[in-house]
Amino acid sequence: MRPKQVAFGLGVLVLVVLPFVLSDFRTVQLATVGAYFIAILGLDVLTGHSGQISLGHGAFMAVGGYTTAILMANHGVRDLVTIPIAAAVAGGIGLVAGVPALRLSGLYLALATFGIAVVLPTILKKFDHFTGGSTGITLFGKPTQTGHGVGVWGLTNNQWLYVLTWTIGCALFLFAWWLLDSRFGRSLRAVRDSELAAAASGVNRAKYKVLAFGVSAAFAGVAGALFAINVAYTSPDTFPITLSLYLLVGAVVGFFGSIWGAALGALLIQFLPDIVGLIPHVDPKQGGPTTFFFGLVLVVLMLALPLVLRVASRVANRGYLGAR
Amino acid sequence: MSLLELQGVEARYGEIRALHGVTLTVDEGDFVALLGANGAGKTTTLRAVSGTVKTSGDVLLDGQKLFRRTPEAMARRGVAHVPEGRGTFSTLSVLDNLRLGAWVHGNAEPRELAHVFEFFPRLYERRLQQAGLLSGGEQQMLALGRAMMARPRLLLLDEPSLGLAPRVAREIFGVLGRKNETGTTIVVVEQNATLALEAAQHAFVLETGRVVLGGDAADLRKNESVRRSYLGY
Amino acid sequence: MTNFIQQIVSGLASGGIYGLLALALVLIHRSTGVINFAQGEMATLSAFVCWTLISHGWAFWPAFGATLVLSFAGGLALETTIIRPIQGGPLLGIVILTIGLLIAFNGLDTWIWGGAAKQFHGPFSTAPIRVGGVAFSKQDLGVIAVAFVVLALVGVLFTRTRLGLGLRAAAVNPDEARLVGVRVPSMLALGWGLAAVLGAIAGVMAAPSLFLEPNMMQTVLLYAFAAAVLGGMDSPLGAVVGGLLLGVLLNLVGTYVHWIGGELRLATALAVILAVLLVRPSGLFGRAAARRV
Amino acid sequence: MTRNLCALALAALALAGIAAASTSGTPGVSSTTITLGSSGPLTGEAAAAAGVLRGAEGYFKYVNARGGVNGRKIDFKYLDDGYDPSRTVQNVRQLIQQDNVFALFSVVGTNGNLAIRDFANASGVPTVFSASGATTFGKEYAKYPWTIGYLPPYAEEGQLYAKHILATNAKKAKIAVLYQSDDYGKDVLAGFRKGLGAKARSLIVQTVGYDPTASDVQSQVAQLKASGANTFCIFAFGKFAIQSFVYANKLGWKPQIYVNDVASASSIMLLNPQSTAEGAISILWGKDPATPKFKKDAGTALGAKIVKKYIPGGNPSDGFLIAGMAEAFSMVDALKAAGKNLTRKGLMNAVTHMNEANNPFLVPGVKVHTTPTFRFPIASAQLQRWHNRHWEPFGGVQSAKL
Repeated sequence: MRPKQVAFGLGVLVLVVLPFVLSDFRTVQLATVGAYFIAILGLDVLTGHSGQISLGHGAFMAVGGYTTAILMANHGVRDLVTIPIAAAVAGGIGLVAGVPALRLSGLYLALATFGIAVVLPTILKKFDHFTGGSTGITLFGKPTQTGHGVGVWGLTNNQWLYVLTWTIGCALFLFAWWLLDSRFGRSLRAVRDSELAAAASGVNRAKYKVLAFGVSAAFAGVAGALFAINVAYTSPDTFPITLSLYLLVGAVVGFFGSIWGAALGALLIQFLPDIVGLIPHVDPKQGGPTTFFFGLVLVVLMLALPLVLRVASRVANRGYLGAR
Repeated sequence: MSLLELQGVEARYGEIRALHGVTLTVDEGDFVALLGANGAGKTTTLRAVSGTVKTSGDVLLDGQKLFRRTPEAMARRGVAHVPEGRGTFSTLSVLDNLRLGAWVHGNAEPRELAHVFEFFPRLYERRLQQAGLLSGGEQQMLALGRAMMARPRLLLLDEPSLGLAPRVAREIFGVLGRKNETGTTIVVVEQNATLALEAAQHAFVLETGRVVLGGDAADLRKNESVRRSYLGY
Repeated sequence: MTNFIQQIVSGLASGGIYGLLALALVLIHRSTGVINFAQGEMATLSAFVCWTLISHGWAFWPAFGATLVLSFAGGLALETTIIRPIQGGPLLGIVILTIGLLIAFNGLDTWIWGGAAKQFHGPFSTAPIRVGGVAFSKQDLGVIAVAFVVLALVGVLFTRTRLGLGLRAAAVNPDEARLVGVRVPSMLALGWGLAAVLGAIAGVMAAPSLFLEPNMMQTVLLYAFAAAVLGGMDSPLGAVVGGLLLGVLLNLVGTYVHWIGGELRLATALAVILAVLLVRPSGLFGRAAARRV
Repeated sequence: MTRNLCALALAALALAGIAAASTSGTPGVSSTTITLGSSGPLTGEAAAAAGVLRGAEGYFKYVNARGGVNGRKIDFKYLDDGYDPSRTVQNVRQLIQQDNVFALFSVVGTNGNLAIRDFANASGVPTVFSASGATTFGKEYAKYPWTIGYLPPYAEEGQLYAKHILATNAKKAKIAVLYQSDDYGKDVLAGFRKGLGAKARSLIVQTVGYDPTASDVQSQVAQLKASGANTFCIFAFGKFAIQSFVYANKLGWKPQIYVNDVASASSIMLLNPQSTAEGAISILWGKDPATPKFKKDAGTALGAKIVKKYIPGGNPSDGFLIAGMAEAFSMVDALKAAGKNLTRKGLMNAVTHMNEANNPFLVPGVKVHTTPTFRFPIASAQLQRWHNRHWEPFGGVQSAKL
């Protein structure tokens, strides 16, 4: 067996063991981590491998989250069924968004996606007959909720959410792994590294860039759906610009472009507030410090990253960004 | 008195060694051509002098050894480097490009500008246009004009005739010759060896990062191997 | 009719602030080639510094002057310590870094000064002046005047001074700029310092009418992006005119298109950004990047 | 491989954070402590409202220093949700499942409370004296028996302003309304319309909403002025309310202004320059420390003492702190009434049988009164008028039909 397969096996083993040793509440926190994990995987595909930046991935999560919430609350669709629909809706929107994105260079794409993430909550609030406005949509106790918020198959509700999220998370991880190792992944990186060279070798750059947008958005859609199911609630403020930015932090923490680091980034998003609380003389209740440290982590990592990547690529003896 | 001296200069790009100990001397007022095949190290030799590549070995200017060469510092010492590909500031106007040439002297002097426009009347006509909109030949003229604005003691040129119509290339070399007559030392890297050897007084031939041959341009023109390899007859 | 004119006048007043921040964005983009997402938060931080000096008994103008000096130093320090190490790497790295600064500065403001809104006494009176049925204040006129004065100064700096020439050269082609003797790292640092100063002016001008709190410039940043893009990302004149146009546009659309109302102002600004980027990326005043291959 | 190990290490770190197991019996109650939990916007645009939590915390500390409640000390744990309801849900999940709180107390915000009530009720955790005045928290007790609000219902607040307009200017009033376009704003506006009754249609000349993420409301105020109104209702939060005063003044518009309770604390009103807010009317139920009438009051003095001793960095004239203390006072009363053998059912029984007339932080005449079928702890309020940079209460304590 190759080291990566061993690592994946170990990872799955840890995931299986965790619920037995963790409290019920930590289990559900890790379920939320799973949702972030999936969103970061998507961001890795898009930004890490096709070189298109998105500062607005929270917006695709919102699309997924609202697809699930509206279907569950208003159309009697079972929560599990809404997940692939959320992926399809978000993925479809991603494909559509990917076309104009082709026309935008890196900086302007960053600007546009940032703008979309800032604006989306106000649009969700405006169309309140559809989205429930700022009140949001409560899913807890809805008949379409698997386990009705109590639990299922002898699992507590939290354990159920954990199993659901991480089963999908592992499946999508394997999918991303396979995808990026396939011809598709190679073509993506070829386009990223040199559009000219890729075009010369017959790769249709537009097709691959748009597809990457679609795949990435579908991942985020699943993440949003799972997030909504996890929290059993969704509202416009669930998907603020800070969520998008934190996802970016998560992707950077996970050594941008490496799906293996996604878990690390996801854990950071969830637990950084707790870690900040451990610093002496810092009152986490003030809120400011946590935000500050999120920014600081990003800044420090961006400064350290070139160094880390150089070392990593020496160790792994691989090319760009050291890993895939 | 030698203006420029390279002693055993080595340079590398990452893992690839481009210069394996280049040694050559350029006298004050000289016009030197560097010849060689692709990848022989001509361009890197120029870059070694202007400090745009990291090197080991010694580079001497006026007999003084130079430590910590940076492009800015070399510009201040009177070395003007016109890299290959007519590097101009594409979104700046022709006039601004020329003004930048005189950066090391503070503000550009009108006299100097007039001088450049005398050499290149086309540039005067197009002085308010964006540099990026000029034709290839005009851009090369601009690059050269900009270098002249620096009133350099040593002018380094990389492939000034590349991609230009023969008539324009000759025009450029004509200007170089006139500049050289007024005392500017010139080192030119040129694919068109015929043209280069006509204009230059001395020449060096580089192969795989070393100087393999050097001497009077006129002598080299008669050299059998040079003729076969670079002059094509 | 009075309301129509009033909305235009108010729009110009808000637009002046958008334009000022847009000017800072344009300056940094022009001199370093980067879009600085932290610009709004840097402006807020400067405004807090100024507020702190004033609340310690300083008069406005000395406090303002000191804030500009501190902001300039801060911008320089930021470039030399944080931006420079990854300068020359991929541009997106620097963009992500500015996002980190955005988050960090916002947290820092909240940490130090708390989240509650603070009153900020500006240099201009907010007492109303009425002409016909239309009202405005010295504050509004002051902001617009400051925007144009700053614009003129930036214009002179860029087109009439040696420093401006160096700044532009360093941005367009850093390698080439070094060859002619321009100290490129110093130019980039100066660019950041100057942008921080412009941001500080925007922040201090905005604070009296928006009320000072850590998120003060967050929405303004998006408006400033829209203004800068509308004017053409590289044109200082475009930034200010774009800001004023946007301010008026948002007010008129918000007032007369009931479907949009006050709730979709941000969305309107985003629509402007997307439309300009996709249809005419050079904006109203920007020159198409000339490039011949 | 190293990276994967890193990930494992971090997971292990997360493991290390497992909290201690809960005590037996009623969750959150031990022989020496009662654990209460809450969530509120400690950061973000609504951060000022978190003063409620800090005020309550201060009062609990004060009570603890005097022996606590029935021999137990109150441990009050509150988390930041940045006014994002889904974070409120996650916080509440943590408080109930991880921190084993006995009850949720004074969760801040209408949307946050709406988001958590299904979960909290399904978990059987009392969610008491929520810092929201949404009418639904008092009305839907059949569906949500474990939930009860505290603040005067927003709909009632709207009605009181309507009543005042009808009483003073029914003939000539032309009303313009600026409201925050969310549940809060719409709730107040609905109450206001209901209070005007049949006259609502003719008296209200224009209503305009704003989004709370906006930077300013200048355009909206100009629009309202253009409607020709002579009465201006501001149903808006903090800085938007102040901006409304400032912009109206700038436009030379001098209507009779009504400003909602959430933005009428003196500490906020004083941000208005000079005379821009002169004559504005609001409601009052807790004692505003800056109001001259209450300056020498015993309750105000107690509040100031608590701020000084237990709330570092707190501003003694911050009305949110006092509101929090008022809630905490009622909570302590309820806990006392629930008895030595504290259960969650017992607490709900106590909070639905409140009859508290001695809350020192409330305006004289405002009582905390509830029954199992009337769950509006504070159902009455007094009007007050801004004059010479302070509030002056006028008229008696009144209430409205809900």
